[in-house]
Amino acid sequence: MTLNEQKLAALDIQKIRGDFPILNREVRSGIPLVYLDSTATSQKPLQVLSVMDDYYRRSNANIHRGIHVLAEEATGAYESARERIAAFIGAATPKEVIYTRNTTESINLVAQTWGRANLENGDVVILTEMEHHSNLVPWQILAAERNLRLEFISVTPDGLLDLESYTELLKLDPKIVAFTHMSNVLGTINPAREIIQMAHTVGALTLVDAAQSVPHIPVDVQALDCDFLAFSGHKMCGPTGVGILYGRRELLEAMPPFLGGGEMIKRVELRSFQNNELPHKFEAGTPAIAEAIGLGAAVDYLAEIGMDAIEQHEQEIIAYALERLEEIPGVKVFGPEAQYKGGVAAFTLPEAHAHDISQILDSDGVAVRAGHHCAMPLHNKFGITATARASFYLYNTEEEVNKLVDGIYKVKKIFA
Amino acid sequence: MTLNEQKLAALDIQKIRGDFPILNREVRSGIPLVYLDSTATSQKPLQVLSVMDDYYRRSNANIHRGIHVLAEEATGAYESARERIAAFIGAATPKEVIYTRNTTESINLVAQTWGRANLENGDVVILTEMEHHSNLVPWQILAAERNLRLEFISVTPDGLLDLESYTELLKLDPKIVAFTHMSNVLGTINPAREIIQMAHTVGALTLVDAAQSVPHIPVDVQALDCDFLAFSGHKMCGPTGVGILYGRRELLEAMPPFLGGGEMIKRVELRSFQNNELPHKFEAGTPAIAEAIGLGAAVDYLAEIGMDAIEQHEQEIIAYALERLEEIPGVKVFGPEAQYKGGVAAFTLPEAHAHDISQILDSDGVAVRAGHHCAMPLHNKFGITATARASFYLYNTEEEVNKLVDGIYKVKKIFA
Amino acid sequence: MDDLYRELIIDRYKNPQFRGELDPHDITFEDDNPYCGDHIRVDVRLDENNIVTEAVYSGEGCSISQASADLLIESIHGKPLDEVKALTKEDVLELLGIELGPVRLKCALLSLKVLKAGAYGLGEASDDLVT
Amino acid sequence: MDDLYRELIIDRYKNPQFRGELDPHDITFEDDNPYCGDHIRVDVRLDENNIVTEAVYSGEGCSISQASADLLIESIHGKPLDEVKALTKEDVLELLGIELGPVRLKCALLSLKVLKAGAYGLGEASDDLVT
Ligand SMILES: Cc1ncc(COP(=O)(O)O)c(C=O)c1O
Ligand SMILES: Cc1ncc(COP(=O)(O)O)c(C=O)c1O
Repeated sequence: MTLNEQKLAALDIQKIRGDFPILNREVRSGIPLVYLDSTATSQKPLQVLSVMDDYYRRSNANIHRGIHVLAEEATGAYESARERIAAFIGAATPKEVIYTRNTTESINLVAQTWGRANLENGDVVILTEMEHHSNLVPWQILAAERNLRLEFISVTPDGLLDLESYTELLKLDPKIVAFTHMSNVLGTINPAREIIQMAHTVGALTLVDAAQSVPHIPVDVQALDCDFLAFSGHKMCGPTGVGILYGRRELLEAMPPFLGGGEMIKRVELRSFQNNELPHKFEAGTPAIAEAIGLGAAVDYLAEIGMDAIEQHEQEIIAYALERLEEIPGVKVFGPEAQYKGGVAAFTLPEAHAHDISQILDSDGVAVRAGHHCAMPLHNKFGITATARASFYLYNTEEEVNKLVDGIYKVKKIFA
Repeated sequence: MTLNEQKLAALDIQKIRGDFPILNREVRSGIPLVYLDSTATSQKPLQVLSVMDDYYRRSNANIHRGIHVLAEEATGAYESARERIAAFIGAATPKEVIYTRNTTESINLVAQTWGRANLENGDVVILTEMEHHSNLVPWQILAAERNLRLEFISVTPDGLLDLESYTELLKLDPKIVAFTHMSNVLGTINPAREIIQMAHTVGALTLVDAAQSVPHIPVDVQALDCDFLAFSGHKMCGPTGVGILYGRRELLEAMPPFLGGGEMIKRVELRSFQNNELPHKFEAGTPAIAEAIGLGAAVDYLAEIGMDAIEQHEQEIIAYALERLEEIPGVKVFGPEAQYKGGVAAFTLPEAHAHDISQILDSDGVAVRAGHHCAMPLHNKFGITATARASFYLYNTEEEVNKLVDGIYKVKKIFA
Repeated sequence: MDDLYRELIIDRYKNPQFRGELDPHDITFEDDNPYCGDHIRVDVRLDENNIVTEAVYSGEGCSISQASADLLIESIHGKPLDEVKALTKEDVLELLGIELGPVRLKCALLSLKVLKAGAYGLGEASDDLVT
Repeated sequence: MDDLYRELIIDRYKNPQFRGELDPHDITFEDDNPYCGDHIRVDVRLDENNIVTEAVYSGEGCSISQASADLLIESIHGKPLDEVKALTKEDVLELLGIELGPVRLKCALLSLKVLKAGAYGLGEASDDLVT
């Protein structure tokens, strides 16, 4: 153990890294992968891959309607995953946990069902300037259809939400406040509990975009007291193709259905239908069965390691990364100090574009993302079009941060 | 080779069965699985499972925006799968192939985008009495919202579409005719080409629910000349969590977007956005990447064996199954003669309910489905609430049909 | 399997004891199992102390759903309404005397769900009544 | 990598030869790469025979997008408009002299897409122009 590794005592990193087969990959001969792009999507441990593979090799069947052994096993595994996911986020009942494709679909579901049923001409929806496109465009579509007024909590120069601007906006009698729990660019962890309480004071509902928080920090929907919360499986060690919408039961019960088809009905005649009960009411057609089961395994994996320990590990690694990045002449990291943020460092260099940084880092196996990270308005706000973004997860080490830093020096040399 | 096996010369069944690990499973000690439920969902060959597993172990990354090796590989694999799927169904360009979750979402996408943009008060939509709920409820939802008139091509007592009733309905100046290519209960393969031509004659568009046809018979969208076509990956040797909407390019280009978020945009400001190009315009958020790649592998697998050979095999096995089932006193099989149908046999027994049939068959490892198979109106039409359904795919054998028949005799004995 | 098709179940399915409808009734409720189309209606008469004096069921479905309805309805005769409201999934499984997977469980519990929704005077039945 | 960062590309990125805007112009068009926010605008002047007499580009982006724009614009001077319309992906890759993965390819081809959309007088640019 080096000194740096000792500091990261929260997790047994070498053991964890052993769970992720991709981390042994050489991206080119002799050049191992240094994966610093978990904010885009996380890697998957064997514990998740083998559950899915095993499902397909042993139990694969369509669910809920079959009486044979496979269908009973598949139904049991699918619903048991829902129960464990509900427990992971502290939902009062698994009925409040709806399987979707991803965070984006979860948010669209709310906008298109709750939104269409409850918002009309002139109603105010509060968002923030640091939202991912997935928590902007669904509301823009609805706003155009219903003539809604979208207002935005502003972002301070250090990348925090300006709660004074929020206090002002609350005077507009908003119907819903939809905000990101953790920014995928700035890394900022927003004071969700406080934002929600303030919204509830004026009678507004709240939707939390938890795409970046549920994977990285402990989240309890009852403690937050949020009304809706959305996240994606693929960012939290789970497979692609599955996400979650949490919603308070009374709200979900009152909402019209989203998509129509099999599973979501109780009774169908040629010209009419009756909804099924929660959660099935919102799950039309054959769902992502293997993926839901995989997400159940991901939640087991994360819970076993402990979200507190994961948070602490990322806290340590981002503090180290910021320290090292700030040593490099010209590097500008966006977002607040380490104590207000999770494991995300988006940065620019004066001499090279983010794409070029990413490309040159890639030549040393260091995978970072470059671009607007689906947050164009936030980039506009900071007067830039693109940043390079290194992001960290439970499997990253300080050694990898060092490789990132070495790579940035190489970029500087090439573009000198 | 027994005599019966020789007749099934279209496919090398033993070799094919070796590709499907689940077919070696014993559902209980000493009792091998006889999987006759492929209409609900098909089993998956190793060729598909290993492509997905490999993706997660080697190349997993978010797509389209990353410059690092993994992201380039993931993007390449995802888009290459789209190209092969487009080729498999004869689409003019991969841009006409939209990844969705399943058939159900594909149909909802059309109803909610094309439908909302083009249908209004009093407009007529033609469906059929043999539709799956997934091709009923999306139109019912739209009909309630827009005050549309839904009309239904009737089903004859032998389970064929009554084209005379269709001719009458076409006089109502319908805007769209949405129908199933192959019934998941009756097995009927409808004359899609003719139905589409007739619709086009009166200027109506067409949507083909190909959930059961694309997996089982050769389908060419340009030969059919359909406007939209929907199917699911999980019914055609692919994974859960991915489906396809095919649409004619001009139509897709004119349609408003479906869900809003990342990927589907070209440019976003706080209060407005510009759509991305096809096909991304309809793919909001991180898609089912591994699943799309898996579906690409499934299409390769099916194409390699040959859809003609698969069709012929199912033709032979359904003919044999009908012959054997009709020997059993009291068994009533729904749907037309073998020559008009694919590998689906839904039946009833006077003495036992479909659930009980299925349960007793299951005790011998024979997996069939029991219920209304998401086609309640069709069951109502035939005056029943439930059928037991055996369905066949490329891996099924006449031996398995024999086990089904033996099991039905056992049911008769228990309920005698 | 043998277990699942105990003589009792087949017997009650073929020779139900409590099939029928009551008119007038103090309680009536009906509902479907959305996954298979099984349907059960329950009619109950109470005396002035809210004790069940007569109860029957009707509808259609598999042997498990019908036999469990028959056994359940039998068991509530002479019971106070409060006890009916307090019936659980375990009570029905005990009457049936078999183990069931998640799908078949829905068949077995449909009658209890309908009975309890009626007993509580609910507008809609919910799975919560039987979990 | 060394390959990707050929001296030519770094050089054109740092010292572009054809940056600017033209007003008046005969052709102008601009578009974004939706995946990264790169932006390119192209302005072209033609003579009476539809030969390119002057052309420049502006916008921002990475070394690949800017260098390829610079090289592309250089290459069209003196060319008839019809030849500009006929330019392909391969032409640009030849100018750059490197191989690119699918994501980086979009950077390299943005200027061609913009140029061709302008040359054809289209309302919107499409990837079809560069495939
Ligand atoms: C004819 C038909 N249409 C639609 C569907 C719905 O497919 P999915 O559940 O995959 O959306 C099915 C499958 O159950 C089907 O058989
Ligand atoms: C904050 C935030 N919201 C929403 C999303 C969208 O997630 P998905 O693409 O899985 O729908 C992301 C991920 O890119 C994100 O970081």
